[in-house]
Amino acid sequence: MHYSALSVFLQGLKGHKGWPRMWRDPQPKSHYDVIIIGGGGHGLATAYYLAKEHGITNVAVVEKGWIGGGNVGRNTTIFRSNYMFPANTHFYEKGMKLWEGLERDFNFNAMISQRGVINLFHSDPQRDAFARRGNAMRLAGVDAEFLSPAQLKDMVPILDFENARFPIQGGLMQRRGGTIRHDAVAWGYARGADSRGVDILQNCEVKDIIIEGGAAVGIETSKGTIRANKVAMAVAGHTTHVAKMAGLELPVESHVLQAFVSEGIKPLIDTVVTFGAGHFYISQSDKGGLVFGGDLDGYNSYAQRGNLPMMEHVMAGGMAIMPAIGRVRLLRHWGGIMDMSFDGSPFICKTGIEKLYLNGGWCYGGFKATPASGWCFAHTIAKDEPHKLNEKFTIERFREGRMIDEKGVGPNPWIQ
Amino acid sequence: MAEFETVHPLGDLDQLLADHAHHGEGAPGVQLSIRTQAACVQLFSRKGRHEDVAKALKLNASPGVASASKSHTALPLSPGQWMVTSNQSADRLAAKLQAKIKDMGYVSQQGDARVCFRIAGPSARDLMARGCRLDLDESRVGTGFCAQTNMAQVGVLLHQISDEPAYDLYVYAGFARSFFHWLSHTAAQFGYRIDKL
Amino acid sequence: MHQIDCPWCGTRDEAEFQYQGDATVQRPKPDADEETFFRYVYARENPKGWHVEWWHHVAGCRQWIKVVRNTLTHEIDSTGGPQSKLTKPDEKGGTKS
Amino acid sequence: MTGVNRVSVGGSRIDRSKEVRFTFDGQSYTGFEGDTLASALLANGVTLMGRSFKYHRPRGCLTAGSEEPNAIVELRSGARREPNTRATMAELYNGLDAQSQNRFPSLKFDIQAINQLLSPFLTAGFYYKTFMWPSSFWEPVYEKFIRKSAGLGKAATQADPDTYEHSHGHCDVLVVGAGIAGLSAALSAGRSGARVILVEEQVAAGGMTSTATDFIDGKPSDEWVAQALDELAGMANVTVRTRTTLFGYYDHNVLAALERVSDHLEVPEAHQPRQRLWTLRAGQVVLACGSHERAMVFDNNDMPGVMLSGAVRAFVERYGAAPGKRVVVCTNNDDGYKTAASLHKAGVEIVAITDARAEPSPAAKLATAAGMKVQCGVIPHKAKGRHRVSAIALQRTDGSSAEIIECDCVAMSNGYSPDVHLVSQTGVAPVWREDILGFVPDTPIRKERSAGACKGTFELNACLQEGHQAGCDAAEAMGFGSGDPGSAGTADEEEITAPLALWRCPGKGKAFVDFQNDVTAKDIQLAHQEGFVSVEHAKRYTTLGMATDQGKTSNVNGIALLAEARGEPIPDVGTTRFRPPYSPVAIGAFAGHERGMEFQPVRRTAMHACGEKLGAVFVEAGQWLRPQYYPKPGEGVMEAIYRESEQVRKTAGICDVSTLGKIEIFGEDAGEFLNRLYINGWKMLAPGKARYGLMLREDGYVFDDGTTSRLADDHYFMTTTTANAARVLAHMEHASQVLWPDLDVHFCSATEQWCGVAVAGPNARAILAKAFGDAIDISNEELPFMGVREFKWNGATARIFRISFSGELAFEVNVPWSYGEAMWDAIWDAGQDHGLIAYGTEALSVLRIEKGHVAGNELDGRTTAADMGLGKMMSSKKPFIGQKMAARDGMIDPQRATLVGVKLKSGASRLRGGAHLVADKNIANAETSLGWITSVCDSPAMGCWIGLAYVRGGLSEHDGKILYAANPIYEESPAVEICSPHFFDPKGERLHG
Repeated sequence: MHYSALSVFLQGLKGHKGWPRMWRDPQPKSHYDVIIIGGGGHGLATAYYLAKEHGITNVAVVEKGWIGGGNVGRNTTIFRSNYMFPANTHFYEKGMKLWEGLERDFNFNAMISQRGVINLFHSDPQRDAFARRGNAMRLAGVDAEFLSPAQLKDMVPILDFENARFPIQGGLMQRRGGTIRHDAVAWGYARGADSRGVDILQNCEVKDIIIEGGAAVGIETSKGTIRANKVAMAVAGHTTHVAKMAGLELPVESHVLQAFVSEGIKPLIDTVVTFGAGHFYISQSDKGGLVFGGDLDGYNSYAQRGNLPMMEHVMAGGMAIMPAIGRVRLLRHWGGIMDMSFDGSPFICKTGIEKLYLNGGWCYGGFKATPASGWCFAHTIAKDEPHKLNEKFTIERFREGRMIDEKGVGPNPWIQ
Repeated sequence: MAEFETVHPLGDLDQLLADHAHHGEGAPGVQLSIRTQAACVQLFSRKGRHEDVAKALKLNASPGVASASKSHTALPLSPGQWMVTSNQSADRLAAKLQAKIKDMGYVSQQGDARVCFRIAGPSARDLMARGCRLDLDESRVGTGFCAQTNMAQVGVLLHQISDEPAYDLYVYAGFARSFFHWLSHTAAQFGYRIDKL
Repeated sequence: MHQIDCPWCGTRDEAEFQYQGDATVQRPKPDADEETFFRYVYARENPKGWHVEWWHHVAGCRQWIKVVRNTLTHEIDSTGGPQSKLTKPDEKGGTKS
Repeated sequence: MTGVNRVSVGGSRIDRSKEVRFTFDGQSYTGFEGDTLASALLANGVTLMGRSFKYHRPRGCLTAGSEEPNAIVELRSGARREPNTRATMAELYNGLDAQSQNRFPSLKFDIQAINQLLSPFLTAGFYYKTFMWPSSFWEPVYEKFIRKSAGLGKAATQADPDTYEHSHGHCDVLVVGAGIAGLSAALSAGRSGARVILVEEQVAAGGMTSTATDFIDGKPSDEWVAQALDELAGMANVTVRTRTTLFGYYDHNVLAALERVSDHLEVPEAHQPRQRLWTLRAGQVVLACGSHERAMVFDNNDMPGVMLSGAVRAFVERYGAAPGKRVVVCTNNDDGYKTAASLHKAGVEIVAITDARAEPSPAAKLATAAGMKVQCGVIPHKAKGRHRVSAIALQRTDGSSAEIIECDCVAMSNGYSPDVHLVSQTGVAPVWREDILGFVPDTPIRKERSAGACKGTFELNACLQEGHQAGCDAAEAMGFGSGDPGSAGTADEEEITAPLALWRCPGKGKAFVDFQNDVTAKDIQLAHQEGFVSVEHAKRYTTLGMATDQGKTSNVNGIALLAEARGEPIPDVGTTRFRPPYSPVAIGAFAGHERGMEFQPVRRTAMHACGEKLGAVFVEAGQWLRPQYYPKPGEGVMEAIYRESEQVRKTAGICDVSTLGKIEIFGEDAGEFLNRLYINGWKMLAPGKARYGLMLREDGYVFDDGTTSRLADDHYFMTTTTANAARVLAHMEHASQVLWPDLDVHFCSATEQWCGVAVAGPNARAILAKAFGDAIDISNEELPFMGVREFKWNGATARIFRISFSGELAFEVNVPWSYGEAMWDAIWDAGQDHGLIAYGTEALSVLRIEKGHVAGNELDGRTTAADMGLGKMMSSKKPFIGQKMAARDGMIDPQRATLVGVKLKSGASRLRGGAHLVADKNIANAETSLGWITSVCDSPAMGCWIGLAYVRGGLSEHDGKILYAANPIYEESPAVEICSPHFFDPKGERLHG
């Protein structure tokens, strides 16, 4: 059934009895062309693009819990492509282009809102570093501009320019960046893939990856054995845990990143704002809640919950740039499991084991990369060759010394 | 050329005392004091010589408890390391210590690096609770307790000097003014007086 | 908030420490080859469960202490000094209750 | 009596002698001290307090506590405006002013109530299926409208004037909740001598007990409560803190609580914070948080005047405010009868009591005996009325309709859900108990136990015993088993019969499950129909339990309805995950003292005052403040910097360099230790000599640089960059403690033991010679380039280093911190007739760029020693940290970008850091970018703008050639000439003079 204002109106008259299931709940078949481990944003997007772009529909997405329950359901919903290294800039810009057409493409309103992402800077060296990144974006055809304090005052009136320990000197803005209703991305891709014949297998945990003759041929799950011509991993947060099932060792560690939401209030902040001298970034959801976050808690964790010290740092950062939010109340905070690769850039590649493909290492950038990751991974699986956009996101780059290190802290993901 | 005049990291102390003289009538919950002259010497003992150095200077080798003698007090920092403080001159203290331990360890002057604040009085423990993470309850610790921790985002070497209670807080010089701002701002709710030691 | 029992300072808040990663990796001898050094710098077990790791007591005694901590439940089984030999509960035979 | 609905009986919390004036939506009323805004409004006959989020239906308060979903108001105004404050928790003070929320123009006449007409189309998740065409309409039209109508209250737009404070607490036993079970636990634990902290969210203890019907040791429960509080107050080892919500149960029994210090006052008293955030470390925890009464789900159950029966009772007993004059009690369990008895005693007419259960329970018989009409097997069908309930239509459980009863208040009780929020934060999964129709805690994982209603125990006597035992167990677990815990006291026996499950009273209309987010029973069915069968999916699709009350009164009803839709028992559906905070906490409270200028401490150098005297403009350098430049009156920034950097090379300049990291290093193996840290060799450095060193990270990239001097055989003195000082110290501690514990090396930070100045320029030696007098001979023979001496100077121990960052004849002088001002003044006075000026960080940068020295901008964590042209420093004779990884192909690839100098030729008035270098101005894209400019300055020595840059191909490919500094951000692309980065005095003749 096609979603539109008309269909909502007609169904409204008939008490909404006619809405079908958005995705089936099938039992696993014994064999598929492709198995995708992980029913998060990237796994579902990969299945969607395999079916839509490559006509491969005999696909199973195998999820140990409920789809969209991992990081895609826990992030701070921001999308942007303001990266510095060409490999990242082009890749995330492909994501931007896909986001911009996605709602029409999979006929689902994910409330993709291009309201602008502003990175504040507070010193000359930081201004120059942001200029280098902004220019890299412009040279790659991506929108980026500097905002003066006067422009910032106009766009974000509650920023504090008078009493700041680290005065705001300006901001690097990407106007096309913004926020998205994260759950809707998983549901939209699930519905799109399911409608094209992809089997979404929930509550089906992968226990092992079956390797025969040097090639991946299937998986053992809580619902029995499932074989396939190709097996793809997209389980960010548990990447090393699953990769180990195939004997793969990866320079990745799992860290907890907290996210916070306030009680719903009338519009107060219209753009996404990040603080350059502390751990804090914020936007306001369409339901009125201030959605904000900061940085990793700084230790390996799969606990999906955060801790007091980083909470206090994050909200001190918030009060440092917008002390007007002091009386708004925190409603809820939780944590995701971040796949921290040792240079801050992802893996979308073959693995040295035939027919086994890897998508992971997403650090902070997983949610915003969802469409581009799904699109490139589908190409890599379908063609058994990476696309030009993801050819640099290999496992070997570390051994070769060709890291793509956006933050410049090397193999220490916990350093803030 | 006459001797150089030293300047306290908090600047003109008399002016400071004047500015902060008027806090609350009644008996102050807290007496804040700023120790002007605190010689501090950091003492390192070489591998395997911790006990010998401790014996040579009659120091307490176990953690968390200061050992005091007539002329100086030693605060254990980590295995084989102490911060030795006294009111005599820093050079004389360093020389005396080095002479006693000979080649068993090293000394390094830290007197200028640290400012010492003293907090005393009935509300001292409540004031400390506003910034110190440690359990300072009388059932847990008493006079002689010493520890390194952080308070108000600043590293602190803490030493309980009496069961009144009274605490000496050694703070790095660069942070002295920031720490004092937090201390005086937070002490205001208990009522405080300030003096110079 | 983790409460970490520093061998010297006693139990302290996590906020006094700086996490410093996997403590099971041994730095190879200087003459080891590039591949061995590569694994020392980049290969990590990243377990979902018991993990022997470094916590540097920056606000306390400045020691690098080893902590056996569970990355799923955040329980801490044991701590020790920089040269201590700690093992995970699931390797001591019989899991902790 | 103020207020039409005030009753003379009850009102344990109000002081009827103290009237308080307040305003709501501009209308003024009077209440008593101790009233909440909600109780005072009810006492004044006001029941309409808000509008619901989506349909804008009129709403009154449903509860009497922090779980209130409907009566959400804007309290105070201006900078102190608090959106979404629960009227049931806002304690009255004189002049309190509150506004209703989410309505236009007024509460009574809300235009957006039109949504009720559109409600057939506004079901759960409708917005996912529409607003997609035309796509250009989304931001400017659809989203603008949605955002305007979303959200409840308006936040303040100026800085929060109040302060917040953190505090730390420690105890053996922490008791959460001062109801009967909590008080009982605190008493037994306190008597054992353990250190006990009891926290209670409300302003008073006692929890949900009813003064009308509950007796302990023969006395009304409130007398027992008062006695308990007295005994606790007398124990030095017990601390009782009311108005304090325990909101977070974190790892290792660390819990967080928010104390509302001044919210009951108009403004905080002098030196008092608005709120205080407690971090509590507890040996053992006793959770006694009570339970939440559930609403009945029937058509129009959201009508103002329809409230939870416990709340109706609480308003009468606590505040003497009767929510209505003609009350119908609808219940499925015995607690409803307590409300009936309490209201009856207060003289409020109980028009009828309906009990879903067919057989009259003992409590029903008591009510009948007291003259109240009890109808068994009867449940509500539909509430009638507009802005207030006027009648309730009933129905028999067999479906046939019963009578319609006129009333102005319905007290409904659909059973109690134990409050398992805090225990599930510890990872304990709530377990369903069919007998009490509630989720209770499973076996504890942490050092905690639950007691009373939060464990599913509702009988008063059982609460007393359970609390008492929990207190004893907790104290014993902490080694306080020997004390005498005294007796728990006994309450009258109550015969309680099981509640009857009643998840949906049959009806066709709108029956609300989540009141604030307008989630109806039909929405849950639609979610199931569309495939959102997991409880987490159903929650996200319908937004059930995502409002400010986080589903406290609605989650279990929602789960039960989902179970019915799935045709499975409730345990198979399970609960969604509980997350801190228990109830919403102000963001300011988490920040505490760390805001404004105190966001981070300010670190000042010893000569800060000297800089201020000379009119220095300061700049942040990490946590330090450093003089950036010293403008003369009327001098602009660029002129001042130009003058300073020019003057240093002409006469001499003095610069405060105290912020450099300084580390004293001792030990026989100190030289070997440095060998393993730095890429260059140190063993052969003689005492009295200094050397520049570069450190790598283990992955081969440059970590930090600085000069290290040898003062004696076993004593070195290292300097690091300001930014990396702490990280270098930690790096060294790792190396000495973990990697090479056998080396005899000891070190400590001396950053604030020594302050320092650099004195540079042709007249530097003359100036210092005059300042030092005969304290030391600084002739070139006695103190050659890279020489070091220690000496006594006017009573201070001083050190002088022939080190030059500026490329001039230069000295760095260190003295102990407290001698800083005296040293600065001595050198400043000596320099006045030698043209000495003060220069700041900007001029320092000009000078080092002119020399081609790398600094922070060049050490960005992604560059190798070879990239900076320092590859030859890497010793091949000894191993060092990072050596092996620096040899990887990608790290030594000739195509890497290497350090070059750039000179501005044409096309712009200045150079800018962050510009990309391209060969052809018209083909500037990511692939043709050869590198980027790191640092720039207007160079007096070169007479033009110069800079340092990293370029692929480096000097070998581009020396003398023209490239373009593509800078789309500034819309300019000036031509630059590539040259050696060592612009000025490349051979360094001036250094050796």
